[in-house]
Amino acid sequence: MSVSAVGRPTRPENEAAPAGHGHGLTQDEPLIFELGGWDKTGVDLPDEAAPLNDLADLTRNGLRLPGLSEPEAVRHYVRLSQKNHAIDLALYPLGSCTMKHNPRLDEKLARLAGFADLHPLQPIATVQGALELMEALAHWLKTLTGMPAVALSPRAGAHGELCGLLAIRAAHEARGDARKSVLAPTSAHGTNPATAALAGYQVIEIAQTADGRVDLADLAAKLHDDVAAVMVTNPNTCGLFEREVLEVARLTHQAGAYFYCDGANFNAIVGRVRPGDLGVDAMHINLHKTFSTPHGGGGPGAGPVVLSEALAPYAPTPWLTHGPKGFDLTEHPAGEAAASLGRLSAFHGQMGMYVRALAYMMSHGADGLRQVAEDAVLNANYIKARLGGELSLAFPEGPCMHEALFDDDWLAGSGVTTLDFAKALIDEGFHPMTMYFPLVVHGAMLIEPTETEPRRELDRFCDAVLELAAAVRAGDVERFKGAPFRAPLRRLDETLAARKPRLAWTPQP
Amino acid sequence: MSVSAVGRPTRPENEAAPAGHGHGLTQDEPLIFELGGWDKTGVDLPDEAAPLNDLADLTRNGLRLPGLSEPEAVRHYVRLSQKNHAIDLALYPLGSCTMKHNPRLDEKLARLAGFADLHPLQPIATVQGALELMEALAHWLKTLTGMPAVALSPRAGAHGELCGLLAIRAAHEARGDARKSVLAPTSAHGTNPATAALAGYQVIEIAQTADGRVDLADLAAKLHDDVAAVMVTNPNTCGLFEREVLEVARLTHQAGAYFYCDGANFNAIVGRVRPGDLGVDAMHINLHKTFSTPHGGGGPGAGPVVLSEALAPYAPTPWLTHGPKGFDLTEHPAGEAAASLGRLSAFHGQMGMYVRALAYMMSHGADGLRQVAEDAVLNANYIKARLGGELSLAFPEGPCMHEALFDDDWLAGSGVTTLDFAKALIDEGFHPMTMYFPLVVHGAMLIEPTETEPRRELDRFCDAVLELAAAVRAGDVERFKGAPFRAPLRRLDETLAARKPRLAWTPQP
Amino acid sequence: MRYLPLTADDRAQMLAVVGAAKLEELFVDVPAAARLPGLIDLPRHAGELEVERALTAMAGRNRAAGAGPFFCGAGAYRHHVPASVDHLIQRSEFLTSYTPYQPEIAQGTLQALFEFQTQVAALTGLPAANASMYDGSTACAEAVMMAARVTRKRRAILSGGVHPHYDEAAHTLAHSAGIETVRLPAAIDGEAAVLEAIDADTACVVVQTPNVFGQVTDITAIAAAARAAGALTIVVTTEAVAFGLLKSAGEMGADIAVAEGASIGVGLNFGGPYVGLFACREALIRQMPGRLCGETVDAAGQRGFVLTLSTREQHIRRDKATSNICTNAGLCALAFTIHMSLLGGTGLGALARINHARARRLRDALAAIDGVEVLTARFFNELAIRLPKPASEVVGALAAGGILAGVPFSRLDPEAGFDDVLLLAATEMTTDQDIAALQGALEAELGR
Amino acid sequence: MRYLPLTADDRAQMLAVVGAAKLEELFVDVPAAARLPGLIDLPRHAGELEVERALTAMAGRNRAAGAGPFFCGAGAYRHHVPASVDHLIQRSEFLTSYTPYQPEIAQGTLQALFEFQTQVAALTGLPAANASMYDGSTACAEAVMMAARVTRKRRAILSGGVHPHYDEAAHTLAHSAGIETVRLPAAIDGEAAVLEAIDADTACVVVQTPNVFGQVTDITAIAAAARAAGALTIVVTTEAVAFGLLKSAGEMGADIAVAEGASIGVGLNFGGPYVGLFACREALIRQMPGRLCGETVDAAGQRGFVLTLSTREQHIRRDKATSNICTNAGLCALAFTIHMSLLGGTGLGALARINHARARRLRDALAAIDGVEVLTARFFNELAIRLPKPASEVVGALAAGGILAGVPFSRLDPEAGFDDVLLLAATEMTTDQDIAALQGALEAELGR
Ligand SMILES: Cc1ncc(COP(=O)(O)O)c(C=O)c1O
Ligand SMILES: Cc1ncc(COP(=O)(O)O)c(C=O)c1O
Repeated sequence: MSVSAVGRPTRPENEAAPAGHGHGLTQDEPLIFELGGWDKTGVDLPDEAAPLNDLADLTRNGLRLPGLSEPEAVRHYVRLSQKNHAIDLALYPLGSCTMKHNPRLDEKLARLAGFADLHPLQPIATVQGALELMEALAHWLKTLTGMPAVALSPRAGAHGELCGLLAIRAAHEARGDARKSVLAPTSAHGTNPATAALAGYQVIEIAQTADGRVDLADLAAKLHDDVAAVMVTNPNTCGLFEREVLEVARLTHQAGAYFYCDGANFNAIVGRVRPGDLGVDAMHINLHKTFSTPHGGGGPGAGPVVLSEALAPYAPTPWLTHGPKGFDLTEHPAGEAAASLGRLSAFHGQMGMYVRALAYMMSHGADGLRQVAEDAVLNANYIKARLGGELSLAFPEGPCMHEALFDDDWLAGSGVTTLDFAKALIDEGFHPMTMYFPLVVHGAMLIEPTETEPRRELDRFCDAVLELAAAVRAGDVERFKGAPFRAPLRRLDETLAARKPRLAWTPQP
Repeated sequence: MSVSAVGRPTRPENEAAPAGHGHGLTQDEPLIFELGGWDKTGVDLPDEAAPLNDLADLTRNGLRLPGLSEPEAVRHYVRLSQKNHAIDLALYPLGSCTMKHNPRLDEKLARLAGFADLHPLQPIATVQGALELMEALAHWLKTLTGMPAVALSPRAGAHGELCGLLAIRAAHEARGDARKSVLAPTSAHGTNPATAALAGYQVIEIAQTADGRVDLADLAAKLHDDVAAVMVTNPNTCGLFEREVLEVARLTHQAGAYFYCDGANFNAIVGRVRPGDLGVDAMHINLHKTFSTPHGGGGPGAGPVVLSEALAPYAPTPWLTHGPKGFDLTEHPAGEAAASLGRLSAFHGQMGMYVRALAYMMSHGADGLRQVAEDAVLNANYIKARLGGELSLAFPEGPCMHEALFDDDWLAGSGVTTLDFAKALIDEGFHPMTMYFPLVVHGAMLIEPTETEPRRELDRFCDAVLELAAAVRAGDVERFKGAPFRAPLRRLDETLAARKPRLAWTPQP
Repeated sequence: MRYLPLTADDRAQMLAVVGAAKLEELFVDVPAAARLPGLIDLPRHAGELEVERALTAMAGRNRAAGAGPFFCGAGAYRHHVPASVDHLIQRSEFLTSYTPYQPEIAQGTLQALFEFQTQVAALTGLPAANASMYDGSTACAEAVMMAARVTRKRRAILSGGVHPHYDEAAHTLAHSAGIETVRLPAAIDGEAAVLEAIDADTACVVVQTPNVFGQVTDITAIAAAARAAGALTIVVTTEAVAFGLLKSAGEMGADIAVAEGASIGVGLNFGGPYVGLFACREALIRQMPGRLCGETVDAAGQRGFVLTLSTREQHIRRDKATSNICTNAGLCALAFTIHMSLLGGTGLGALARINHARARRLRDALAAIDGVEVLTARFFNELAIRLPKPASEVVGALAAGGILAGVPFSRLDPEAGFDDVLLLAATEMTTDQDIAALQGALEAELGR
Repeated sequence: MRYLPLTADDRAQMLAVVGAAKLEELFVDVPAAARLPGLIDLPRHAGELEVERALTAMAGRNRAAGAGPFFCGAGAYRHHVPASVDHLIQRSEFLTSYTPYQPEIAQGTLQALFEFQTQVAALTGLPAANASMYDGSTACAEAVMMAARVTRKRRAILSGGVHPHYDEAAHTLAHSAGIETVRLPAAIDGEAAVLEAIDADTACVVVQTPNVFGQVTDITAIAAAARAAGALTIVVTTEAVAFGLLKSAGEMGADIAVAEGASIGVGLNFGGPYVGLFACREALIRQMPGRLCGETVDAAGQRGFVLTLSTREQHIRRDKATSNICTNAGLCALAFTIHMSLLGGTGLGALARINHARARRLRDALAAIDGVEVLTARFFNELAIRLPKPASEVVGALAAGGILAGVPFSRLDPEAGFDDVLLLAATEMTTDQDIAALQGALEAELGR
């Protein structure tokens, strides 16, 4: 037996396990298509062979998909789950993503039959509680943002951006003012330009100052009467508050444009600052960020958009109203809603997310939400302070908001890239930070801890980063180039995946 | 970088992670007492400072226990959970434990407010559905076992044994026949002798035949008029059906004793054989084995006891009855229940387990349960067949029932013990089999796959065992002596734990 | 505050590390005028018990679909979801993870997505599926945009059988991009009219089967005609259970299939979250919207999965992206995949037949009512009927009696002149008693 | 059959490997007469939907405690359990694992048990706690048996304040082992009488605080007297929330504390599963029943936890074991521990004060009713009252009106002559409206 320096036998740990076995508590797991079960099903159904005469030539020619018994299915997906990192496992410092704790109360309430087992087109009289909940959510969102109106239906942040820009387009069009472009800083999240383009606008980039804010001179220079909107994220994607936001709004309005605020980072200021006080005309709120509906490995989320008086008439249908007979929905652009930009998607939005977000807001209350912002900002500044000495801060001056941004200056010449460094963090038990975003910062590392991290976890994380930083300085390049070593898989070949896309399993020939 | 034969870099994987870090997806986690939080709480309560004047000198002197915020608590217990093996992760071949799949439907139904949010002493008129469910469960159990009565209240198998023996004691006492001993085979589960002793009986062991069954001659020799009961497990703990069970019953009854059957292994015969047809007077059923209520890391379970006509009058209170006003409970020994052995514990038993077990039974139905037994037995025989050539079978002749029993003959001289072999299995991703039980077989390895294992998993398991067996033969002793290598911890020092028991955390001095 | 781990002590010590005298200093960049001095006018924090009470009370002011006979469909269908599905999607590792940007520690999500894509491909009969869209209607709208990109034409024809909400959502999105959407008049047999509407300017035809009236159509001829005219064919399905029985979009020659997947694994949820399915022909992959999960290998040669072809996406391609979608319907896709893995092809087929059988019983019961005309000849599990009075009145009256009798078509499209048309669906949840109760109530309401 | 993975093909192939021509051959050892040829007379298998419908209907035939004002206690108390508790205990790794026999792959369960034991020790003020018993009543019965083993005496004295079910369970167990249990007459201040009853033959005294009438007693003097007589003192608590406020058994000099832990983390469950807490003085450890989790190190020197002192247990010691318990209340203990980890000492203290405050409001409301006499002077969250008519009648009448007014003492002990005594508890779940509703209904029922 060969024993390594720290007394751990090195075998058989560093031998690959025989194919198809587990290792300790981690199980290998093939695809469902490799588990057999082509002719079986894990759902017991009554025997009911209906005659198909009405559908004679309309029926399909078989459907080859495997069915698993419940024990197999449960095991399969539990094993897969073992291969994921999650906020419930450790700090998840993905900047711009606000990976905060997801309360289990919210999950429970969203599953109440009175919410989950409601059809979207039941008679209005039978869904008064659901509309009441939407109304309550709207009230909280409007009050927290200081804005007069809100469109709940957008299904995620990007959908909210679209909603906002389409409202802006409708407002311009209503005045017969067909503007063609949207201004947005280079640091903007990819959805901003993508949405603007989708909404039929040309995207013009605004420069950024050396201290990471919108360059007012450049903005003023580019603002003209063809500009429909200025899109600014605030706090911005560098984790900084746009100090001159009032001026941005003033210039924008002066040019006859609308001020769209990307509210993805609202978590940093909730309860302390109201976007309505900053001259904002439209702002989406990612309920799955600030209001903690779970990210779910990619979604679903919800992206309600608060709107100024000027834009409110153009809000998408359905409109939620309150009359003598209780709550009601105006589902088509007509009457009061005649100017509406129309429908963004079927039905009335992400009810399941509304329940969770409202439960979250009520739990925190006005006092708790203010504390959320304070703790989120404090945690980020703590990380900034603890790491700032070793890593290079993109904007060292002044405090950051909810996230701390580093560049790769400090890695220069080390042979270690931002990507390598991030992957090495996996070996220490943490999810990497957001990398290479925002684009304005070279080799960016954007760290957002959120307010739900205890100090102990922040320290654990900072210790790990500092220890890795020391390894970089010590020239231990292999620790980074080969990383991760301790994850379920080693580094994946993304180029191969893109070169020969295999998007579905196919039987081995 | 040193690279091992199979191309996996050996560092930093085989260096211990810096203290307090995770490794890939596995997180180190201290005790809650080491996480701080001595003055905080993770539960928000209204401010309600009641005057304590009524309790003046009765209040305690502080209570030092840490409170965690919800994010911390969730993460703490999720991290702990990562360190467990579970049936949902892989085959869990603990013989005698019937580690089968636990349907999630059962969990859901047990949580219906109409069951979970019921107080045991609500007026009977308000719990008719609960009593109906108990009645339905009783009906299934009686019908499946072919027995006329059942006592639902025992809280686990051992409690059921106690119930059965106390009923037997009551029956003897009612006749003024104060018998003093109970016969049980050496292969019996520890709870059998422990229960008999608890019930005030002397335990006398019955010998076993070379083919793993009760030695009828020895039984006959030891049966006399001081024997209150004969306790036999059937299928027995060697995984074999007691071929001569009818003769055991006859001899027992002839001696004026009662035949107690340990029904822990009922899974092997459910739907195919009724213990009532075998002369049994009392048998407990572990709902947490045969009827799949989850083991929960040690409990809770439920151990209803079916009773013959002779023992039924002595069943413990409460008695469930059905009258003109619906279902009722007789809670005290009086009237009809005057002969009852009395109460075994507060209230009416493990309602939460009853719901799960009934849901499970109804799901399977008479046909499914029969199939359960068949598949459980088939799976065990398959393992027996696949491993029998390499490992030494304790009882090679004839089929086994739901579990396959091996001894350590085949390990003789290898330097590897049953324990070592079992621990090495951990490294291959499986939970070890039951070891050193039953006591009648040297270095026993008792493997019970259950019917919920797919063939693929059985093969994975057999392949792993065979591969390890080959390693034994190849003399690779270190692989076993040091095992496990890939578990969250290496082999634990149980002797140290027992020598200086530390049963609670105490602050470091 | 139970979700906030920091104590007052922690905060003080951390501020010291940060080098700030007080917390306010961290907010210096906010214009002084915009810094709220005190609390916003909203209730203060509340315990779990209080929040649970308040929301449970609101939930109680709704009539849950399961509370009585229920026949609503029109794009959202009530099906049974196995308990294990909801259990599994609540595992921390699935529920509380982000989009799988770091594949080494996201193989759980990624492998499930690969399984999802494979299942969607099999169901739709088209080889390339993405990792989900928000819902069926936005998937449809994105398909129209994609067709315009692929064909470089700017006119989409939507059949009169397409769900009006889908039409509206497509119109909203297409409009600002200068793409015209032409909706043919609402008609039970709405797909038929598409054939004549195709011309050289057509970017795509959008047809639905079963359509919003429940009518099932073989669109093979339409797809052929569209192809001949250089247009793409987009097939919409709002009831995913129909995949178990009906010809797939691929079999019929479609280019793109979009569907609402909520019937499998997800549930009603008052309309969301749902899960949009999106699949297309191999050749169109690089024009697809949304995330794609692809197979690859790791540095040690082991199979693994990654998000791929992201040069189509907003975070790389920005204003040139094929879509702006970022957050999608990940967890609903997982629920779909788990449910589908339990069902398998066999189970989905059986489920579809049961749905059809129940709908036939519903049809028979309705057809027996004097004054009711069944309009849908070839249906899967939903059908339209004509009533002798406005459908919304009838539905309102029956709802007061505890029966949710379906969706008046006028609720979806008040302008169509179909005020007397009612859409009713039956699924495996619909019992014979439900149908009998409906029949009785309808007869009473119609005075027969 | 959804829980059975084997297909007909699998079975055939596996039989071939086994070398059996047909399945029946594997059952050859069963006497032919006992081999059932066909199906047992029970319903055939049923789908999830059908089972869910049937059991939901049964659940609907109960009145859930949360459906209206609720005052039942008497050994089971309704408290709020945070949603995260139930979520966490349902994690596969906790829910579907066995007793932690293999510590290397059971550290999750073991560490949680170690935390549980530490919490129970702190709550009871006694240093050594085990890893749970079935419930409070069986813990109490086992404590009596243990006291007899320790003292080698055969007489246990139970106060008149001990919950009658606990007394009966102890009697049942002790009886057959030849240990006599003497229950003093039921009395509100039942603990007081114990002092005189202690003699040289006493193995133990069993006292309860708060007792079944809600009365809180300082048992310091009793414990001292018992010790002087060579007897052990066992303190029973059925309402674990009281630990947040009241003097602990350890502080009062008890030898063994047993309690029902269901108030924390577990819930009502119609009486089970619950979780028995058991703690004692250090010197008595080796006589304890049940599993014990202890700290140790692994081969690499890392801290870990194992089940320990198992030479006390049935699987090692067999007929010499300290108890026959095997399966215990593991998952309920985990729920207890998680809830307790959220509460902390601070939270449990606050919760206990709220409970007391609500009980005071309940007392005041009851005391104001003409004809009602409040019997319990020093209560925590439960009290006994005397009514001018049989309590069971009053409870029945109020239940018909949707109020669950408490537990008539006669339900627990019909022989005590306390037919007019009603036990009522208030917890953090009890609102002022609940109390007002009860007061109104009681006044009406008593005709005042
Ligand atoms: C700054 C910013 N804007 C917009 C978005 C898009 O939001 P969603 O993913 O909800 O569509 C994100 C999401 O990461 C973001 O970080
Ligand atoms: C054969 C046998 N008898 C009795 C028991 C005891 O049952 P329980 O653990 O439910 O008390 C067991 C449990 O392992 C067993 O295997």
